[in-house]
Formats: sequence, C-alpha cells, structure tokens
Amino acid sequence: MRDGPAPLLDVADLKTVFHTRSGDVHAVNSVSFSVAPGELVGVVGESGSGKSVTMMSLMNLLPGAAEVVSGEVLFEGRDVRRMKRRELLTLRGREVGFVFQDPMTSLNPVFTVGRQITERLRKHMGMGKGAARGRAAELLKLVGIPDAERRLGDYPHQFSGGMRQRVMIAIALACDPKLLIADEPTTALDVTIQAQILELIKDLRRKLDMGIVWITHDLGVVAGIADRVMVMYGGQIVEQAPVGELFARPQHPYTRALLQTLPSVEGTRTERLTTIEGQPPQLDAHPSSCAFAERCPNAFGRCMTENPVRLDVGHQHDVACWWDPATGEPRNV
Amino acid sequence: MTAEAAVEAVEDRPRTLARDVWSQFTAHRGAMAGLFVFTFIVLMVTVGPYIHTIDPTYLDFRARNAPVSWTHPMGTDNLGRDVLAQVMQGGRVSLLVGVTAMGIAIVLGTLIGVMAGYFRRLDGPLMRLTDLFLALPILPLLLVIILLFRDTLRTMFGPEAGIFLLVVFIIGITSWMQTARIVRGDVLALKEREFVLAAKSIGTPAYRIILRHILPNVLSPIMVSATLGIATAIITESALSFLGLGFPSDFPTWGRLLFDGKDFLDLTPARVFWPGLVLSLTVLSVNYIGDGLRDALDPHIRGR
Amino acid sequence: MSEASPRKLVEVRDLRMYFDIHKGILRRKVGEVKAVDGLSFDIHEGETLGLVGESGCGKSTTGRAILRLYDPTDGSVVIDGVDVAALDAGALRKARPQMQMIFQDPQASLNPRMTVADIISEPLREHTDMDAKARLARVRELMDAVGLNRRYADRYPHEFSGGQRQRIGIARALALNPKFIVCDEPIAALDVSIQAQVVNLLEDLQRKLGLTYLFISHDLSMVRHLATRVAVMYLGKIVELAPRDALYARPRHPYTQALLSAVPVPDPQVEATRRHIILEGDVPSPANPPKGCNFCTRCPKVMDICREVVPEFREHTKGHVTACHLVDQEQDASPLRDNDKIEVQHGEQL
Amino acid sequence: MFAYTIRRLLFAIPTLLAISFIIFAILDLAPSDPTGNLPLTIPPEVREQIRASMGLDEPFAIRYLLWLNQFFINEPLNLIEGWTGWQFGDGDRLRVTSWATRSPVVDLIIERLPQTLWVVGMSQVIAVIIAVPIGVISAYRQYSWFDQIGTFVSMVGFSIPTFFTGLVFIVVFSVNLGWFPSIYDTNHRVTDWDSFVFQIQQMIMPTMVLALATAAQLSRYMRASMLDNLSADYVRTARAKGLGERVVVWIHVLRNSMIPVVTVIALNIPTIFGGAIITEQIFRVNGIGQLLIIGIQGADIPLVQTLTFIFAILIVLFNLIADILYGILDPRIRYE
Amino acid sequence: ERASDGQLNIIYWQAPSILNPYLSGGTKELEAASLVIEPLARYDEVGNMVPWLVDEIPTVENGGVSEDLTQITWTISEGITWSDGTPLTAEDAVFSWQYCTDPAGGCAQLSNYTDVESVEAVDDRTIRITFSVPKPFPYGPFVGAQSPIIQKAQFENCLGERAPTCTDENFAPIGTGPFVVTDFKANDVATFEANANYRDPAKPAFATVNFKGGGDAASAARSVLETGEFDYAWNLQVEPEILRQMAAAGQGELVSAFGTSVERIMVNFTDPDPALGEERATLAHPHPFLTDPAVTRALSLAIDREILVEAGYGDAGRPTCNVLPAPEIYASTNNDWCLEYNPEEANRLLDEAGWEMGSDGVRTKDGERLSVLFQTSTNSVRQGTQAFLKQMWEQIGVETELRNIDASVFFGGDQSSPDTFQKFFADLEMYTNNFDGTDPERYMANWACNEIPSPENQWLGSNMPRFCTPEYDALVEQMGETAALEDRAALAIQMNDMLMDAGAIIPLVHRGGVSAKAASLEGVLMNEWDSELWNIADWSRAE
Ligand SMILES: Nc1ncnc2c1ncn2[C@@H]1O[C@H](COP(=O)(O)OP(=O)(O)OP(=O)(O)O)[C@@H](O)[C@H]1O
Ligand SMILES: Nc1ncnc2c1ncn2[C@@H]1O[C@H](COP(=O)(O)OP(=O)(O)OP(=O)(O)O)[C@@H](O)[C@H]1O
Ligand SMILES: [Mg+2]
Ligand SMILES: [Mg+2]
Repeated sequence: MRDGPAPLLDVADLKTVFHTRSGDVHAVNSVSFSVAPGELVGVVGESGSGKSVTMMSLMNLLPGAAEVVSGEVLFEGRDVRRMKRRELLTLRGREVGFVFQDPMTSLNPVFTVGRQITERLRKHMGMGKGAARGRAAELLKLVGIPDAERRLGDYPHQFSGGMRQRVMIAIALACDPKLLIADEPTTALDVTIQAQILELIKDLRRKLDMGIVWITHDLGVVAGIADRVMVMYGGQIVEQAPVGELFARPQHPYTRALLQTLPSVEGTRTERLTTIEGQPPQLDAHPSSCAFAERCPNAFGRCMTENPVRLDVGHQHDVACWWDPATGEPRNV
Repeated sequence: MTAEAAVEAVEDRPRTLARDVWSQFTAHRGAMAGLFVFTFIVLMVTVGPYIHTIDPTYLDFRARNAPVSWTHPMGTDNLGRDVLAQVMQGGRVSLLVGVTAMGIAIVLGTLIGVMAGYFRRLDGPLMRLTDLFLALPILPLLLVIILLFRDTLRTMFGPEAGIFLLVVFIIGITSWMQTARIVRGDVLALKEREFVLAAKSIGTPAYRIILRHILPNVLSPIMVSATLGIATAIITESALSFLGLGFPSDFPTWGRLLFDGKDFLDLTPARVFWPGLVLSLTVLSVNYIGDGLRDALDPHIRGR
Repeated sequence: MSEASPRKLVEVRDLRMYFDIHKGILRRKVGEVKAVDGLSFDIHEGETLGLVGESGCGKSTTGRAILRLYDPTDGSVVIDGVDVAALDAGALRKARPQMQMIFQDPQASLNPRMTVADIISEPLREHTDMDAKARLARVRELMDAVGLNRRYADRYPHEFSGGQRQRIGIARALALNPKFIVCDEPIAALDVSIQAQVVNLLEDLQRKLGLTYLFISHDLSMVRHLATRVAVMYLGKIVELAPRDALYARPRHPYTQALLSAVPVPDPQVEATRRHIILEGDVPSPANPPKGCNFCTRCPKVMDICREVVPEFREHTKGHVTACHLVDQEQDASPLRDNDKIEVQHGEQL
Repeated sequence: MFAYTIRRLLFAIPTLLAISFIIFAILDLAPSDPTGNLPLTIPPEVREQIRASMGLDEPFAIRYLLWLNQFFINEPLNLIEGWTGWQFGDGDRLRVTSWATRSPVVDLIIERLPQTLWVVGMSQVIAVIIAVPIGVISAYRQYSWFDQIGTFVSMVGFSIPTFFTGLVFIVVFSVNLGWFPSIYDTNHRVTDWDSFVFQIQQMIMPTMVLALATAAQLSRYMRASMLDNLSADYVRTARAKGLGERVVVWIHVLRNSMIPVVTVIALNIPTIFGGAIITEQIFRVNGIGQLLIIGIQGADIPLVQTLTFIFAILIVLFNLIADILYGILDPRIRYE
Repeated sequence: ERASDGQLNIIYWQAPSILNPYLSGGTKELEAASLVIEPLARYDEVGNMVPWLVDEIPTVENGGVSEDLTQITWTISEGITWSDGTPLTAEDAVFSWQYCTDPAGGCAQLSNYTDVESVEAVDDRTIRITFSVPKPFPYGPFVGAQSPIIQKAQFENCLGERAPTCTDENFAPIGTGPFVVTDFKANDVATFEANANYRDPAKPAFATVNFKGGGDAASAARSVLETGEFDYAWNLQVEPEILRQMAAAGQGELVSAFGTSVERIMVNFTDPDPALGEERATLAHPHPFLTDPAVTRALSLAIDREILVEAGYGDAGRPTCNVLPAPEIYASTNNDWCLEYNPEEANRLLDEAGWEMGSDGVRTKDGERLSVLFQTSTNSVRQGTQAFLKQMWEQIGVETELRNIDASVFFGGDQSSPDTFQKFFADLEMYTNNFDGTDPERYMANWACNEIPSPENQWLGSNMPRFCTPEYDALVEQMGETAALEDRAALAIQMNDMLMDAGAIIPLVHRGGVSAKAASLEGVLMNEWDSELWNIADWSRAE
C-alpha cells in the first residue's frame, strides 16, 4: 500500500493513555498510518473516537494527564518521540502546522493577531520584526482577510469565528510547513464560511504541495477534498482507503452505517434515517475484542474474543473487521 | 461524553448526587484530612469539657504560669486558669461565632446575589448597595457599632449572649458582599442557560425557578464561600479581641486567648502555642474542606 | 397543496425583536441589534416548518419570541387563535402547555442537579394537579414514548449520552401534550450517529401525536429530510420561504443558492463535479445592517438597486415567497411560466 | 473604555457621599468622648470647656455640612496651593482639625503616608514576587510535592492572624537573634549606604508579616488562574507553534492568568491598609493605620471620620482601578 | 559636659499628640513637654517642692505669701532665658495665665488657676498672684508639670479661639528647659536637641533626644529590657512576671515610685436598676443593699489584696486600705483591718446582718439577692482583678457579673452614653484616681454632697459613690480654712476614715509608676509627683 513517494509521516502502533482519577482511558490504541508529501488524508469518526488525541500525540501536544505509551512516529524518517527538546520545537515550529478544533479559543486573547503570527516567524525563520510583519500581512492576505496590514494590530475577539479560523490557518502556514494537521477546522463554522475555507485549502495545497491530515466527522467534507480517508472508531483506525474507493465500497460495518445515516441535500430523499444503535465503546482497558462488536449487526463469536487486525482488501483499501460484506460471511484469516 | 456513557454502562444501580459528591469528596486527600481534623476539634470543644472538667474561669492562684503537666495539659495562665479548659471553652465560642456569622453572611449574600442576578431591575440598586458595603471601612464602624449597641443587647440577652449576637451580627453583616458578587455572577450566567429557559417555557414562576433551578446550581460557590466564611469569621473575631473589642476578657475565645497570652510567649509558650495551633488548624482544615467541596461540587471535575 | 388548506396553527405577522445597545457614560441607548426584523409566516397544523440560516441570523430569537420567552418588540404571534405576543403573565402561563420547546444543547437544557423524573415531571407539577404517583406514571409513559429505559428515572443528566439527554428534553416538551413545538437546533450538538435517532424520534412522535414543529437548524440536509416547508433567514429576515422540494430543487434567492451549493455532499463523485458558489466576506452585524438588501454585501449577483432599496417579500409562485430584486426582475421579464409547472409538481409530491 | 471610566467615576460620587454621611452619622452617634482619656484630675467643668472649644456643641447637620465643605473644598484647595504655589482667596480656610493634636487632620495624614506607603507598598511588591512564582509553579506542576507544600504553607499563612506572626517575628529576630529592630524609626532618612541598610532592616519584619499574609492569598488565586489557563486551547496553539515551554508559560499563560490576579491585587490594597493597622501597631510603624487606632482610642472624631472616609475613597478608587486594569489587560473588555 | 553623650532614646507607648500641655491634659503630653517648658517650682522624687526657675519657694514665713493667704509672690532667678535667647520675664507668666483662662481656649489645666483673681508682673522678675479666697495651699499656678510657663512672644496670637490653629506653636513650644524641639510628629515621634541657652552650661548631657511613641506597654518594656533599642520606657503596666523575666536579660532595670494613685472600687449607694428610668442611679433611690456597711465591709474583707498585687502589679503596687495613701503624713492606719484576707470574718458579718446563703450559693435577705454588676474599663490587669474578685466574692455568697467598657467611653463623660463612670449604672466600679501634687484638699472634696453626679448637673461630678453626709461636708469646709500642715493632715485622715467606714470606697492597691531604664542610663530619679522626666537635664550615659 505504500508504493507512492516516501512517506512524510509514518506512524506505527501508537498508543496513548489518559491517566484520570477514575482510571486509565485508552484513547488511542495501536494506530498506524502514513501520509505522503502533497497528500490530503481525511480522518473521520464519531466524537470521542480518538481523532484529536491521535494527532496531538504525534507532536507531543497532549495535556498533562496523557501519556504516549508506545509507538513510533517518523517524520521524514526521523523519530519524533526520541527527539531532543530543541529538535522537537524546531519540528513543531518549522515543519508541521496545526489548526485546532475550536477557533474561538485557540488564539491567545491578550495578544494581537499580528504578534501571534510573527512570534512563530521570528523564532523559527529568524526574521526581524519588520520582515516578520510583512510576511504576516502576506499570510493574512493569502487566507483571504481583507485589509490585512491593519488587522495585524487587532485582537482575536475583533475577528469573527470564520476569520479566526483563517488566522489559525495563517499561523499554521507561516513557516511553509511540510505537513499540515487540521483538526475539525470547519466544524464550528457556517456552511458558507466552511465552503470558503475548503476552497482556500484546496488552493493552498496546490500551491504549496503540503501533506495534509484533515480531521472531521463530516463525510461530505471528506468527500469534497480528501485523497484518502481513514475511519476511526474506539481509538483505532478501522478502515482506510482512497476516497472514491471508500465511498463506493465501504467495508467496515461502522463506515457503512455511517454512510447510511446521512441525509443529503441532493439526490433522493430517504423516508427514514438509518441509525446506529447502542453506545460508543468504553476505553477503560486495552481492547480484547472488536470495539464495534456490541453495536455491529454482523458481529459473531470471533468479534467478541479477538480484536480484528487491519487486512488489505485491495485497491489500497484496508479494514479491521472479521466480517466480509462482499460475501456476507466471516473472512477466513 | 463517552466517559459518562461509560459510567452508565458499567453501573446500573441508581446513584444520587449526594453520593456522587461524597465519593468525589472522599477522593480528595486534603479535604478528608481537613474533615478529620475539624471533626476532632469540634469533638474536643463539645465533648472535651466533660472529660477535662476544670472550670475554665477558675483562678488557681498557686498554680499560675504552671508548665504543661497532667493536671494542666496545656499549662495555666498568669491568673492560674487552666489553658486547656479555656481553649475548649473558647473553641465553642469561636466555632459558634464562625458558623453563625458565616450563616448570616451566606444567607444575606445569597439572597442579594440571587435577587440582583435574577431580576434585572434590582440589579443596579442591589449592586450599588453591595459596593457601598464594600466601600465602608469596617474597623472603625465595628468599634462604633459595638459601643452603641452593647448595652442594649446586654440588657436584653445577658452579657455573653448579647455580645455574641453583636459580634456575629457585625461579622455577618460585613462579609456577605463577596458571596453576593459571586452568586450574582453565577446567576447571571445560569439565567441564560437553557434549562432555565426551559423552565420558563414551561411556565414555572420566577420564585420556583430560583428555588428549583438557580439555587441548587449556585450551591458550590456558596459552599466554598461558606467554608472561607467560617475561617475569616474566626480570624476577624480574634482581630476584634486584639483591638480590645469583642467578648469580655473573662470569656475566652481563641483570639482572646492568643491576645492575652502573647506577652507570655517566653514565659509560658504553651499558653500561646495551643490556642494558636487549634485556631490555625481549624482555619486550615476548613479551608481544605472548602477545597475538597469545590472539587466535589464542580460538575466539570466530577464529570471526568 | 393549497387545496387541502390545512388549518393555520401559528400565524406570525411582522414579528420584530430588537435588543437595545447601551453605550457611553450614561449608558444611553445608542442603537439596536435587529435580531429579528419583520418576519411574517404561517405554520399549518401538523406540518414541520424548517428554519435555516447562518449562525447569528436570528433563528433562535425567532423561536423564543414566538413562544414569548422574549417579549417581542413588535408584531403578533397567534397560536391556535390566541395572540401570545399580547397576553399578560397569568394568561400566558395558561397558554404555555400548548407550545413547548426543545433546545439545542441537551446538556445545557437539563438542570444537572435534578433527576430525570424531576425534570420530566416539572411541567406536570406546574400545570396539573396530579399527585406524585400519577406523575410518576406519566413520566414512565413519556420515557417509554421517547425510548428511554424506565429504570433510569432517578438518574442525573450527566449519566446519559447526548442522544439520551435530548430524549429527556423531548419527553419534557411532550409532557403536557402540546400542539406546537419549537425545535431549536435539537441535533446540532449531537454526533452524526445519534442525530438520526433523534430525528427519527421526532418524526415518529409527529406522526403519532399530530404535532406541529418549527424546526430550526443550520443543517440543510436534515431540514430537507424533515421539513414540509422551509424558510431561509439571513440577518434577521426571511429571504425565501417555499415548500421543501421547490426550495431544494429550485432555490431562487442568491443566498439560498449559495447556501445549498456550500453544503458538502458525502459523495466524492458528486463533490468532484459540483459547482460551489463561494460567498465573499462575513455576515454583517445585525446591529448595523447594510442599507437596502441585507445580503447586498456578499451577493454574487448584486445590482445597484440592491444597495438602495429593501426588496419586498413577494409570492411569485404559489407558496414560494422570495425577497429579492433579481427574482422580481426575472419574474417581470417572464411572468409565471416555469413556476406554474414546478408548483404543479410539488402539489403532486406532497 | 474612557466612557466606562468616566461612568464609573460618576457613579462613585453618590456612593462616596452616601458613605460620608453614614460614617459621619455613625461616628457622631458614638458615645466616646475626646476628653475621656484625660486624667481624672481634670474636673468636669474644664472638660466641658474643652469640648466647647472643639465645636462639639453645633447641631449635627451643620457639622456635617461644615465637614463636607472642609473636606471637599478647603483641603483640596490647600493641597493644590501647597503643590503649585498658587493662591486661592486669602488662603485662610477652616480646616478639619484633630481634637487630640489640634492640628489639621490632612497634615497628619500626609505626614504619615510615606511610611504606610513604603511598608504597604513594599509588602505588596514582595507578596507578588513571592506569590507569582509559587502560584505558577504550583499550577504547572499540579499535585506535585511542590504544589502540595505550597498549598499547605499558603493556607497556614492564611490562617494565622498577623498580630501573632508579628509577635513571633519580634521574639525570634529582634530579641533572640538581634537582627532587626523591633521598633520602626519613622524619622530615619536614607542618605548613604549604611542608612539604606538600616532602612531595609527596619522594614523587613513589618513588610514580611504583611507580605506573607497577602502572598498566601495571592498564590492561591494565581494558582487557580494559572490552572484555568494552562488547559486553555491557546496554550496548545502556542506549543504547536514550536515555542519553548518557558515562553508558553511565562508569557502566554502568565499574561492571561494575571488578569484576574491583578484585579485581586488592586482590590486587596485597601484591605491591606486595614490589615496594616495591626502590623503598624506591633512594629510602631506609626502610619495611617496607627493614626486611626489612636484616633479611635482617643475619640478623636474628626480624625477618625476623615481617615475612615479616606479609606472609603481608597476602596472605591482601587475598585475603579481594578476594573480599569481589567480593561487594560484584557483587550476583550478594552474595546467594549 | 553638655551634649557629650549622644542620643537619648525614650519610648512612651502612648505617643504624645501635642507639646502644649495647656491643650492636652494627658500625662504623655505633659511629660514630653516637660523637656522643654518648665514651671517656677517642681516636686522632687519624694514630693518636696523644689525651686526651679526661682531661687526660693514663697511661704508665709519668708513673706512670699501674704498673711491672709490671698497673695503669693514669685521672683524669677537671675539670668534665665528662653531657648531663643530672650530673657524669661514675669510677663510670660502673666501671659500663661491669660492663655489658659481664656474661656474659648479649652485649656486643660484650668483647674490649676482656680480662684486666681489676677496675675501681675510687678517687675521683670516678680510675679504676684492674687486669689479671690484665702488659699492655705497657694501652689496651684506655675508649680509642677501641669502649669508651666509658655513664651508670650510665641503664643501671643494664639489666645482663645485661635489656640488650636497654632499648630506650629503647639508642636514646638519655645521653653526654658534643657531641650529644644527639632521635630514633632503627632502621635508618633518627637526629637529634641540640647538647649544651647540652657542655664546650666554643663547640662544636659545628651545632645539629642528621640522620643518615640506607639505600640503597647509590653513591647515598650521589651525594647529597653531585652533588645536595648531604647534607654527609657514609661508606664509599664504589664504583668509583673513578664517584666521580671525581661529584666533578667540584663539590658536594663525597672524603676518605680509611688504617688497617690489608688486602684479602688467605688460602691454605688444609689440604685442603678434600669427600671427606674430617669431616676436611675440618683439619690432618689438608695441602693437596696450596698448602703449596708456590713455588706461593703464583707466585700472588702473577702479580698485578698496580696494576690491582686502579685498578679497584676508586682513591685509597682502594694495593698492599701485608704483612698488617700500618701504622702506619708496623710496616710491613715485606722483601716488596716482590711489588709488581712479574712473570708470567715466576712461570712460571719453577712450572717449576722441577716444575709442568708441560698441554695445557689448566693446570699439573700428579704428577697434581695447579693448580686452585683461590677464594671471597669477595658484593660487586661483590671480584667484579671475583676476575675479574682468575682471568685473571692463567690466564697462569701456574692454573685458578680463583670463588665468592661472601653476607656474612652467609660471615662468619656458623654451625656448620651450609659457607660460612663459618672453615670455609674452598675453596683460597683473600679478605676484608679489620684491627685496632682501633694496637697489632698481638692481630692478629698470629691466626696462632698455637691459633687454627686446627677441628671441635674449633667452627671458632672466626682462623687461616684453618691456618698453624702453633712459631717463630711463640714470637714471639707474646714480644710479650706486650715493652713497648718499637721492640722490639714489630721482632717484628711478623718475624711478618709469616714469614707472607709461608710463603705463608699473599697481601696485595693496603692499603685506606683513603673518605668524601665537602660543599665547605662544614669541620673534617673523616678518621680510620681511631677513629670517623670523632671530631672532629665541630669541624666547621662555611664562610661
Ligand atoms: N483530558 C482528557 N482526560 C481524559 N480523557 C480524555 C481527555 N481528552 C480526551 N479524552 C478521551 O480520549 C478519547 C478520544 O478523544 P478525542 O478528543 O481524540 O476524540 P475526537 O475523535 O477528537 O472527538 P471529537 O470529534 O469530539 O473531537 C475520548 O474518549 C475522550 O473521552
Ligand atoms: N439577549 C440578547 N441581547 C443582545 N443581542 C442578542 C441577544 N440575543 C441574541 N442577540 C443577537 O441577535 C442575533 C441573533 O441571535 P440568535 O441567537 O437568534 O441567532 P441564531 O440564528 O440562533 O444563531 P445560532 O445558529 O448561532 O444559534 C445575534 O447577532 C445575537 O448576537
Ligand atoms: Mg477532536
Ligand atoms: Mg441559535
């Protein structure tokens, strides 16, 4: 499956645990994936499935209670988890850009937007004050904020939600990163603004040739921009395929259910929505069974005793499920 | 969300809020230690005098400035009074002052805070009133009020009860403002919460919204203010004693004992050490209990 | 569709809700946020009117003003023959059981310190004289109706999942057998997999109990699924109101068009070929709306007249109302032909 | 912001007037008497005469208005004259006069301000210097041993009355160790290095007593505020930008955390003046707190009235400052 | 040699608020001012009058006092100058009199000029004072710290109403004393330097004086006895064991002297029952039981005064049974029965008088309980004493309720306050009183009938017990006409005994002053009759 260019990011067997008062939460369980340069990988999954935690684990941006217990993160072949502090800072600052979930709170309210952009430029691009300002204004223009020069002096609260999200993108893009990780950057926004931003990203991606990881739980968005999609459930990647392939031949029961629950603005209107019954899994122990088994219409004995491994089903498509939808029978592996 | 759902999946027995709070509270080590110490002190001052039966006001001239011994576990003072007996007696008063004054402050503060927060029309006047009280310099006023009303109260309730009421009243009436402000802030936010809107859409009248929806939800800042209130009231009482106000000198309180004993630091250190220790321990334990309560009552923390 | 002419349950006329802005040394009123600026529409008995629009355009305010949770600045709201906008406190309280609301955030709309049974029985306590036993029986009934396990009656909201919490909210709204329910983004805070459950529940209940919904949402695909007719709001005004299929198939107002085109479709093939209308800029502030048409600052088809004259709200085809100069002009050029057809189609569909 | 400030100032006026009236009235009702502390050998007639010479026989309203006039018009004019050398009228205005010293109250207060400001001011500075790092580190390493000990110590500091700490300080550092003087020399002038050292020595104990009590409280606020902010999303953003931990904590988080703390500090200052009363008493700093106590003990009503009222003004003023600071520090409020 | 011993550090824990003794009657002000301004004659440490700015004390014998006792003539010594170099003249004395007697000035020392008809400057150095009545003891004006001479040139514009506005003058009077004010901070600190024009060129030994105030007595004592920061500390009303322990540090020592101060219990002969309303504590209603001498005598007998002294006063107190304990010749010995602590006798007396012990331990007679309300001013020693008394009286079946009132209220004499010692709305009250100088005439007149406080005289009056007998009044009168010292002494003793027998006053402790001085300080002669600092010019630092 990795036959394209050498991967920009390669993650293997990543495990992250939250140590809380009421016990450990295994938020990420043996996640492996890779991102090629210039590739846009969409990550979908329901709330709490570990999308954000996975991405934060990569660059060690987890909150205090969390711990990456195992796994390997290679960025251009360099092992991120064994990096020295300084090297890690440079990696975060120069080569990776992050856009976080909530634009309303992700900017520091007491510093001007200009300062929050130039800060990064000055530290990691070694720019002087003036140069950094110039570049910051350029960036704001790039993300489509009018009157950029003047708005550098404004504070975050003077921007609307959509504009703040664009500022976040500007910060993320400031040092021409090789990898952009965007964590639900449009979930909080209106559709029209979301459309603006999606357009912007498509545009930038063409221009800058970045690898992008785009987290969302909106399958529509994924369908619109991603090259490849990963589906997460219960802290694991349960399915992974190029976008067309996934929508055309979803393999995992969760993915299939998800696609069916969605009404659409176009096409035929369903009379009744399909639902996924049951509760999301509890993450208090390392899984010994399939996390989706309890809600799965096709679950059978093996699902309860053995956590499925990811199986290649061809067309660069792999899935972690013991059951084969094509045959309607368990896979024999 | 998942965590809560998870909780639900595991436990089927119905749980109550109180039990939840309690289990969270017991997980707080400091708070439990505080509760233990506080209980111990309360027991000491309530049950103690039945075990150590020396009359705290009895002057045993031959035993003045006695060192620590079995008969006088904390020694005696310069007039031969037993310090332990006084500490226990004083503790009753100090604790009672703390609790009652705090009670007044909390009731007033909550009432005014809720009124100001909930009724937009009352907000302005009540907050001005709060500002006014905040801006009143307490100390001189305390003095004057005590001087003014001491006699009336004394004749009405007797010397000790009278001054007790006065001290408690004054501390209470001058320390509700913080609570009022905090409560008002919370009520302002709560008022906009959808469950209050939901109650309104049902047609629940204002007073019942306040009782049913607002008050229980401002409970946690109130509880925290309450614990802080006990602590400050005890300290304020002792400061009053320091300035020669407050209770008559033959009526021990912890502050009074400290004040009277401070010059004897070299001679009979036990006389200052023990009241100082119980005073500090009480304030400390109450503060820790407050800390624990805050955590336990905070749904954000509890939810996780 | 108009032949059957179902009874109008709710009639909103020229509803306005302005919030005052105070500024300066003396806190004098210096302006108003025109959150809702002259809405008129009807809701028929048994139908679902979808209300869509961007964040901050005044959807929630509309819903609340209709239920008299805000005192409207102007206009009338007649629900079942009673003008609730003009009722006094006592009469309003009596009218409350008729109309209920389901809220956006299931967490925030439930008092975290009350048990489920308490929450659901609160309306019963306020409006009926049932005793505790009768109330509990009714609560159980309601919990069954919304698909909550009866055993959970004395649990607290935080012990439930989002979807379950929303069910509690729905049960509370149903307690007094209301005719009309305002659903203020009841699914926005829910996960995709749970949204469907709640929407299905709402549909089932409507069918069973003959409820009338005002369904507020910014999720156009859900609205398409659920609503009978759809109103599109922009900056305090309705810009387009039409039967659902007419609106989705043939949006007329440029804003509606942009909105629909911006909704991503979960199908890579469709997405690859779809043309998105990308609007420039942000929504203006309702405190300071532009002169003329509210949409003129972002409209891709803006004309000079739009910056001057407020477009009128006109019913060009039966049941399809638009407020747009462009539509007016097109209409004038080619009076009523295409639209007749469309209308007929819709009539059949409904 | 400006309008807001002006508005607050305007609101302060009726509040202050109300307070002035309350203070005046309550103190006037007080049964204490300026001649109460005179030796008993002074016969009653003489006492009567002394009272009359103090203007005690005027009716209440007149005295109140007179006092208002003196306090709000005459004294400010005098101060302006003193500072600028300008002359308004004949300069012979009736002033608020203390009964005990027979001298203008305002002069007494001005004379005492330096030591109070020095001690209270320094204690605040030291309190902040102690409290901020403790609060920051406690929060940054929440539940570490540093945090636990910090919490414990600050709670202990919070729960011991200052009169007690002060005394222990004197016994330990003055009597037993002989390091610092137990009595503050208000006449001391700093002229050279040695006198500077002495000034520091004599300030250490009163300042520390106050500072410790304040720091205990401040560090709690600081910690809570830091905890709030450390988990905020923008911190993650800052880290993601590749900023070092030091910059993240000491610039991004601290700046935000200081917003509530600074207002707490500002609100605290008037109470410190109150708390300083006891400290001043213990170390003979003889600042305005001690003046107040003497005034109360000596029933020097004009002095007490003026001082309490000045305290009230300070409280109102610092409330205002707190609010304005809040606005200045927090841009969300600044552009209201 | 003048100004050779550096700085003298004095601490008065109550700080002086003004340096003009005419505008403040407080001891602290008087004593601070005594460094600067002086009277014509002073009392020495044993109470003898010594000429100060004059060469000799005028008497009838040396012709200084007229035969009819209405005139006294003082002659200022040669060459006495103010610190500004101008000579002290009789005019200054005349001015001092005018200054104090101006009705609008509010002079606190007015009583020193009682009955003075005129003060004249006969010549530059001769002052003649004329009294309106014969004065057997004509040494009121210009004798002792209470009535010093102020400079006319300085205070000329400060007469009457203007007195309080002269802040500069009041804070830095010019005097003839050994020191000159250099700086004065009211209620805080005063600094002085040696007077260059002082009459004795070798004095004072100290170049400067730092006169600090504030804090409390215990810490003032500590600063002299333990830390050695100060040389002299005044009025150390501290528990004796503390003082003793501090003195053990060796930095300094305690000095004490006895004057006329007596801590006493005043017995209310009138009924303070609040139910009486307006007539509360007036002669209209005699006290239900305190007028019974058996009761007061029993109360007195049941007091172990030794314990009170030991617990509260130490070396600065001794038990006394007289309200007039000094000077020596005035002290009665007829009441010494009370020195012996004798509860049995007290119980016997009460039994005899028909007071029967009740089941609750309180005696009753005709339904009247022996229950007293006992008030005093707030002060830890007094509260200790109160507690002891309460316990001692419990032994004889007397129930005591204690009350303490802030001193400024208790002694404040405010019409509206019910808590003043003059209203005496209690059964017993305790405080200390004394008299200035050595002559008890005015003091003993305190218990005349016309001195009884009542609503009619706005409760002004010094006869707190409301004791009133014609015999006593007659003695008061007689004393005003008697000149010979021995006769005056006999009269005083007689009056003292009369009060004791009636039980109007229960004396407890003869109180002395205690001060502390640094070990290195020499020349201190503790004086209770005049300013403690009376001879500060003679103080010096040991080598
Ligand atoms: N600070 C924390 N403490 C404990 N558990 C946490 C914490 N943060 C996240 N988790 C848990 O980790 C799991 C994964 O969370 P994550 O935020 O990655 O989900 P997500 O897929 O990003 O969801 P969403 O779509 O809602 O953003 C969840 O079960 C969550 O409860
Ligand atoms: N109480 C209020 N005071 C002042 N302005 C208000 C108030 N409530 C709402 N507004 C303003 O009115 C406008 C409409 O708000 P409303 O909440 O109705 O929008 P909405 O369409 O429901 O948005 P969302 O999709 O975010 O819920 C907004 O600009 C809002 O800022
Ligand atoms: Mg996430
Ligand atoms: Mg809304």
